[in-house]
Amino acid sequence: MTAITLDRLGKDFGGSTALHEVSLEFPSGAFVVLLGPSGCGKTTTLRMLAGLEEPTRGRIRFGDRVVANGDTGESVPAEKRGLGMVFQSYALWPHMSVRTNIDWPLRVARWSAADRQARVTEVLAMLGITALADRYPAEISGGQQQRVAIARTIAARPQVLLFDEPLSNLDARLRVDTRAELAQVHRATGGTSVYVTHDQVEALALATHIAVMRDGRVEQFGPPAELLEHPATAFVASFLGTPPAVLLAGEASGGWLRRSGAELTVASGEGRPLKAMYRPQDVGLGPSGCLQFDVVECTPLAGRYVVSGLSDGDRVSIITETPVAAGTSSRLILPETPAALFGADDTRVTA
Amino acid sequence: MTAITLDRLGKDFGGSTALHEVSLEFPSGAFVVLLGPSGCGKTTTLRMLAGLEEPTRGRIRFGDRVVANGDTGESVPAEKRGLGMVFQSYALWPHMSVRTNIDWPLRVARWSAADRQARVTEVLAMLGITALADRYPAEISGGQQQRVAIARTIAARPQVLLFDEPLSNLDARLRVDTRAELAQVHRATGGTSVYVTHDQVEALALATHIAVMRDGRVEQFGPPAELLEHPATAFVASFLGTPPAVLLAGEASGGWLRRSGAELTVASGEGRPLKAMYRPQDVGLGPSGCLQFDVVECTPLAGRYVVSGLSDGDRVSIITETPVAAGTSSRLILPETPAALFGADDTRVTA
Amino acid sequence: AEAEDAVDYSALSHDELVELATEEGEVSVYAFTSRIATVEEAFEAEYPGIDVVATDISSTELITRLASEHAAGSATADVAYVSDAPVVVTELLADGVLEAYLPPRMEDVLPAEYQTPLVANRLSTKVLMYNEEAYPDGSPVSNLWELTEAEWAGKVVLVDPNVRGDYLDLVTEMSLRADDMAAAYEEHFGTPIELADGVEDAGLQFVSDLYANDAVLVDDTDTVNAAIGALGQSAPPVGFTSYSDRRDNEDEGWALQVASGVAPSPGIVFPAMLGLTANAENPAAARLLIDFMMGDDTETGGAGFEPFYVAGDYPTRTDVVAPEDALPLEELAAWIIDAEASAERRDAVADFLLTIQ
Amino acid sequence: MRRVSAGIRRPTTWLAVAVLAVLVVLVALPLQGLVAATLRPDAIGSWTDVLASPLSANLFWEPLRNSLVVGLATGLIASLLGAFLAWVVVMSDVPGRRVIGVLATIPFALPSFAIALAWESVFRNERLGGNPGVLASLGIAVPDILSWGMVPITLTLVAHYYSLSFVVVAAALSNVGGDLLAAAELTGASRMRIAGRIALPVVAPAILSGFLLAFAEGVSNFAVPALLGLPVRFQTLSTRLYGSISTGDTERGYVLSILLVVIAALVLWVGNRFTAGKSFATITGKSSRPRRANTGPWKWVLFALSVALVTATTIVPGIVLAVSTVLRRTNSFEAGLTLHYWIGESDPSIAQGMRGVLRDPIALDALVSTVALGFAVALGATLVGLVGAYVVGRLKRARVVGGSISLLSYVPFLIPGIAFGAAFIAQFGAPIGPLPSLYGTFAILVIAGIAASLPFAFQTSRSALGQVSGDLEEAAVIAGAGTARRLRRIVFPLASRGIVSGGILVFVTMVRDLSLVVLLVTPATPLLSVMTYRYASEGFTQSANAITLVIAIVSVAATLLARRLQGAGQPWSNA
Ligand SMILES: Nc1ncnc2c1ncn2[C@@H]1O[C@H](COP(=O)(O)OP(=O)(O)OP(=O)(O)O)[C@@H](O)[C@H]1O
Ligand SMILES: Nc1ncnc2c1ncn2[C@@H]1O[C@H](COP(=O)(O)OP(=O)(O)OP(=O)(O)O)[C@@H](O)[C@H]1O
Ligand SMILES: [Fe+3]
Ligand SMILES: [Mg+2]
Ligand SMILES: [Mg+2]
Repeated sequence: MTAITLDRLGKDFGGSTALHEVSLEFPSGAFVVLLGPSGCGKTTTLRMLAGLEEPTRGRIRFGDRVVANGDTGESVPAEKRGLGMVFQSYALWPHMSVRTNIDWPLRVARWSAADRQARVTEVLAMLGITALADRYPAEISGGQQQRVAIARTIAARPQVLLFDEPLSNLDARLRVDTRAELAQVHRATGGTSVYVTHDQVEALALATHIAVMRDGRVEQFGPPAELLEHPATAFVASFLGTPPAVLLAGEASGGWLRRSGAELTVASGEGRPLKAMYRPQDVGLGPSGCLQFDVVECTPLAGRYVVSGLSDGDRVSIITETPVAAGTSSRLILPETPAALFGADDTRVTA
Repeated sequence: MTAITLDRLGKDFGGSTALHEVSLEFPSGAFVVLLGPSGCGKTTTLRMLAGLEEPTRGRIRFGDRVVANGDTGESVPAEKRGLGMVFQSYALWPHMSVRTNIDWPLRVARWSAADRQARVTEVLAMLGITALADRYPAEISGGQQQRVAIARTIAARPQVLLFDEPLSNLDARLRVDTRAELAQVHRATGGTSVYVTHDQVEALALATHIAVMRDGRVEQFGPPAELLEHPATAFVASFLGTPPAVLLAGEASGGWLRRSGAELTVASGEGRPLKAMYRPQDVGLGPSGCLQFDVVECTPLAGRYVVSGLSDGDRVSIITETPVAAGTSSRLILPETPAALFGADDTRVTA
Repeated sequence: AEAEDAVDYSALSHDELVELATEEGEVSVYAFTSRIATVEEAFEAEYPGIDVVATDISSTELITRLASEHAAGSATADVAYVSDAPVVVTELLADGVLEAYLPPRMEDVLPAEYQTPLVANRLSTKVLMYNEEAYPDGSPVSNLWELTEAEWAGKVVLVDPNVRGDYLDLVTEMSLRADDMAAAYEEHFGTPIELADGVEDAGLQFVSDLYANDAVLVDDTDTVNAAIGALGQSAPPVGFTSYSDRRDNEDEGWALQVASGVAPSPGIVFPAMLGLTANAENPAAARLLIDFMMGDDTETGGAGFEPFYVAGDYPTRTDVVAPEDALPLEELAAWIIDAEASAERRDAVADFLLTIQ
Repeated sequence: MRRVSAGIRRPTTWLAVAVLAVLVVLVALPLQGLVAATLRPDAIGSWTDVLASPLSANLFWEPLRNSLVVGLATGLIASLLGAFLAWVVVMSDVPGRRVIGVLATIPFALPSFAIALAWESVFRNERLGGNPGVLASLGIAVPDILSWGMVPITLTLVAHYYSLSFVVVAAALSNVGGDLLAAAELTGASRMRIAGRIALPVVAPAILSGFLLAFAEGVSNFAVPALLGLPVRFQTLSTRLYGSISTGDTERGYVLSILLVVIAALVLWVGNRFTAGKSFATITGKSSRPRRANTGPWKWVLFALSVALVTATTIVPGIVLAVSTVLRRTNSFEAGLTLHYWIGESDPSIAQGMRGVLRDPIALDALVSTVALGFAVALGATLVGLVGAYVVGRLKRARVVGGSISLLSYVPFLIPGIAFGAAFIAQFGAPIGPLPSLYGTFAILVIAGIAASLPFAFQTSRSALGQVSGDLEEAAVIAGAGTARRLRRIVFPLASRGIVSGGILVFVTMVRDLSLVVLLVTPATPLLSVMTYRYASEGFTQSANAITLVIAIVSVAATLLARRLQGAGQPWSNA
């Protein structure tokens, strides 16, 4: 049982700061997904959890034990932390066959030959790479390599599992199957997992908790539903969801949000810039709409269509029941009141 | 203007065959997306197009010019084909800074210093990596590395662009922006692009043509809508779409598809195994359904919910308006007649 | 060029030779000793217009180099100063790489055996030596055959004759002097020698017995010198080395002394020879240099011979007085090798040595 | 293992032809000349003499066995120590590892006899008479087995050649991406285990290269077995070979040398089979940073071991060498110390009036031309070796071509310098067509030097190039860069640590070694190595050793300089 605590954790690389003061608590048994734009510090966080990178500030605790202390420089070495990690770069050992890549960590963990054999066979099958067992990493495709990296990590059933975009090179079908396996492994070990992904469906399917990161800071941390329903910041709102929420910026005054030629009802509002959030499925298209909308692309999703386009400089994606041709123009029909409002500092304005 | 023709193209690696006889025609200006499960031969195909791998059989033509002939062994060297490629492994030059990585190919192509400078600045900005220009690849994050790889490739505006999962490590937002840029680049050069991805939304957003591959063969090639509407094989049906079509297998006889305890109406049918295809949005859930369904996961998508589960061994994903708890059981309500039927050989059975 | 071809250099007077040589202005010499540098200085002082280009390399390499250059027809040295007489005979003279030149003034002062096959300007030695500090009463050995007895087991040091040509010459000479060796055997043991199976003569029998008596082989004469000569030893070994190395006694802290009077002979003396290369580019200067290196008419041979005027080496000229501090050649009683006879016997001896390791 | 792309393969064919042509001229023809010499009617008997005659047991089979044992033991132990030290220096956090790293390159710059002398000065027993070693003079009886023969020869050669392995493996290790090791750390494996199972195997090709170099050097070294083996009649092929040639039985020597080449070819083949032609790309298109192992309390144990090793092999021989130059009397303190051999004016009472080496008017000349030669050869050999290794790496399927290049680049060690020299005289001694004869010029020294030192350049480049993942070069192909440009701008910089290491090895052998150039030098290009030879052959040991020390210092300085320049040119790898 390993709860993980990040306590004002920070990391600098030379001059630049990759992680500011991040404080989080991952309860034991949690499946935490880190979401955030490229370069926001996800890998850095994982690597510090693993003990591969020393924090510059703050502490990491596994249960009660401080495993890294950036202020004193003390830290428990990676090999003593008893965790497994799937590297973003796979980091397969090029001189070992697929089988040996998976087997060796078990050998290190002093598994018996019979147990090892059984377990390797099992994870090979689980990830559909049995036929590749005797090839070397350089002889298999990208997605196959990624699966080997996963197999290698989960084989020993470590208590803490760290995944850095483990499914990014897999096809949709395999991704669904594999994430089910990962969820299964997570449940079976009863340990704590931290998972980085850019695939929101994956995040929502797996996570007990999601941390949305941005520029080395955590914007919001909580259960998926909470983040989806009550995004704490405009950034979270604009980042989460497939497609994410529609955000429209303007200046508020007297209950109206003024925006190039249109006025939207908003409950609160002094004379300051605001962003109004609407759910994509609540926004309609039609000549009666109040805002101009130029369609850029239209893709089918879940039996409907996601229509992306530009409305006065804001990139907006909405959902329609019928396809709309790219390149055409239309107008956005907004609901009476926005689902949420965000202030100039990006945080939520309570109505 | 470069139309690309693959003429019975094949590739063996030692004993195993990565690509069987593939024949395809990519019209000039096409944006072809290769879709298919991990290890099906997508990268191999791209590499042969690029001239990095010699075909074992068959020919590749760019326009009228045969650029590779696996039967005679003749081929036009890669550096003479005038194309650009984003590698699945990025293939960034670790000893060059981000800027130099992008600049060097232009220098090779004998661009003037001023043009190079302007173009590098432009693509850096286009991909949002201007701030990283002086770092080395080992000093930037995975997604940032991937963007450098893209920037490097598109900078010289090659006539033929090959992309191997170029956006796999980018977040959803960046992915949408970047694919718009790529589409833009493709249109601006007027050239032909071949693009490998596992992201169906990406595929549908970008593709003028999609080739669905499986085990080194092309299952179907055509415009996206055609593949979605009229999948030629059960595999294509089960692979395309988010979520993909529901496929139920059973034995047909006398207009019925028999399947563990249920009988489904099918138009055609002798006493042979068939697969019936239904669109996920057409399948309902409820006690009145004819087939058992155990819910495995439920994720929000496009304002609805994708519910995945098992129905008698078949993995099935359907769409519901309200969330369904994972772990519960229910029954599938199927439409009267399936949207399509596939025979034992996986190909479509015309009713 | 034709006019030059016509020149009969052997007939030229010294002055004419100098004149032609000065015209040539240069002479190149390959020598097996670095003392050639001193010769160079002296020669250039004597004949200011002629530049000596001296290259010193080992005899083996010198021979290979001359032969290769000759075969390739490339520019080569004009003069070779070389030891390893038997090899010179087989590898260079037989193939016409080197030619003899006997300065006319040497005809009378040089014994016939040193006029052919090439002129020799001095003799070096490989003789039995001992440590005179440890054995102040003179040589502890009076007959070579004593070295095959238990008393000297593991205490005879020599360079492996299979590694170095001059030591092979020493053993070859013992074989050629088998009768002397046999006589010495009988003198020492009182019975006639009986040859073991496969041993052809008494000389080889001696070496065979010496090896069997755990003779210590090394790779270099300096190792021999240090082993037998180093001061402060109580029971140092004896060994075969160069008599002239005794001159380093003080420098190196040795007490080397030659085991003179050893029966039948303490070892060999062998010539250092001067030859002219075929088609030498500077025929006159080449001859002049050889002439110079044969020494002048003073008692010590003058500047041209000075570097070689060393106790333990012997001038070949009858009119040059051997340096003091060394036994006269006659008293040393070492065998003077016969290059041709040696050349003929040498390979068989080398093979024999290989079988008795 | 890595896929080699078609795009790279094609232009490579041309390079292959070019490299083969160079190798044919530099190596194959001399080798062929060697063979031809033994096949002449009057020489053909040498074959039976060596292989099947009453002599063969002592002439060939016994020395062969000794050579193989010494060579293999040298190769194996040297690889082990070299790899260990490389790991300590590159991958561990052992204190002082930089200094250890510098010291570990020195043994190779010292002449092997200096190390043998160091051994003797400790372990020499009474067998030879003369001055006993330290142990014997303390009254400790040293058995022959420690003083002479197999054991001291092997250990001395190891002490000399482990630095080959060190240099090659260290270069390779510094290119191993950190994630590979990080992934191993997370399994909970100990540092040693990671070193043994991940770090070193990933650089197996480099270890093999180091082994091959140490093996070839071990079997071809003459000085050490002659010094330490002969007193107990321990003969190796190299002593037999040298002996045959120097006693005038040249053809027999050539036969031995050809057999040595054959044996080396077998070892090369087996070695390559062992790693099955594998190379493991550790420099990949997805960058990760290098990683250092935290060795905790083991740090001091490793420190002690490493320091002991470099002390025994560098500092002790270095001191022995340095002290030997200031001893008034060779190898003896009794007559006191003097700087005469360095700076003394001519004094007839010392060393026959020899001046100190620093007053030798040609010393400075020799220094300059030695450095120039070393530099030119290092450059040339590196180029040929690099291109050869590149071609072999990219032409995996052209086994015959690749095999020929590998073999021809490997055997020059085993061709006796004298035979090499003779062959070069034969080839370049006369004008070739309109070209003037190169003979007697600086150029022929350079060419010969290149030929002789190819093994270093080739083996080091081969292992370094294997680490560069193919896609990096492919990306350059796609960018339209031609072969030369790719080599210059992508492949070379990425493999530069290994390549530069090879260049340093070449430089060091070139300034130190004599055997090849001695047949080709002219007084116009005096060389330090020729000077040592001259002094040594006249018995001026101190002066010879003084020059040797100068050579060692030049070598070390060159090593340090190269490292520094390289470090400055590689901002991307300064972790
Ligand atoms: N060097 C090789 N030796 C043997 N088989 C290979 C080699 N390279 C690739 N293959 C095999 O060829 C097949 C096709 O590989 P390819 O890289 O084209 O797959 P892909 O479609 O790009 O897959 P992914 O989506 O996982 O990247 C795979 O099954 C792979 O294992
Ligand atoms: N060695 C380094 N030196 C300087 N900056 C670095 C270094 N390594 C990482 N960074 C920076 O730190 C930030 C965080 O990097 P990190 O790898 O954690 O990002 P990430 O969230 O994993 O991104 P991605 O989704 O692209 O993988 C990035 O902006 C990156 O450029
Ligand atoms: Fe001497
Ligand atoms: Mg990352
Ligand atoms: Mg691929």
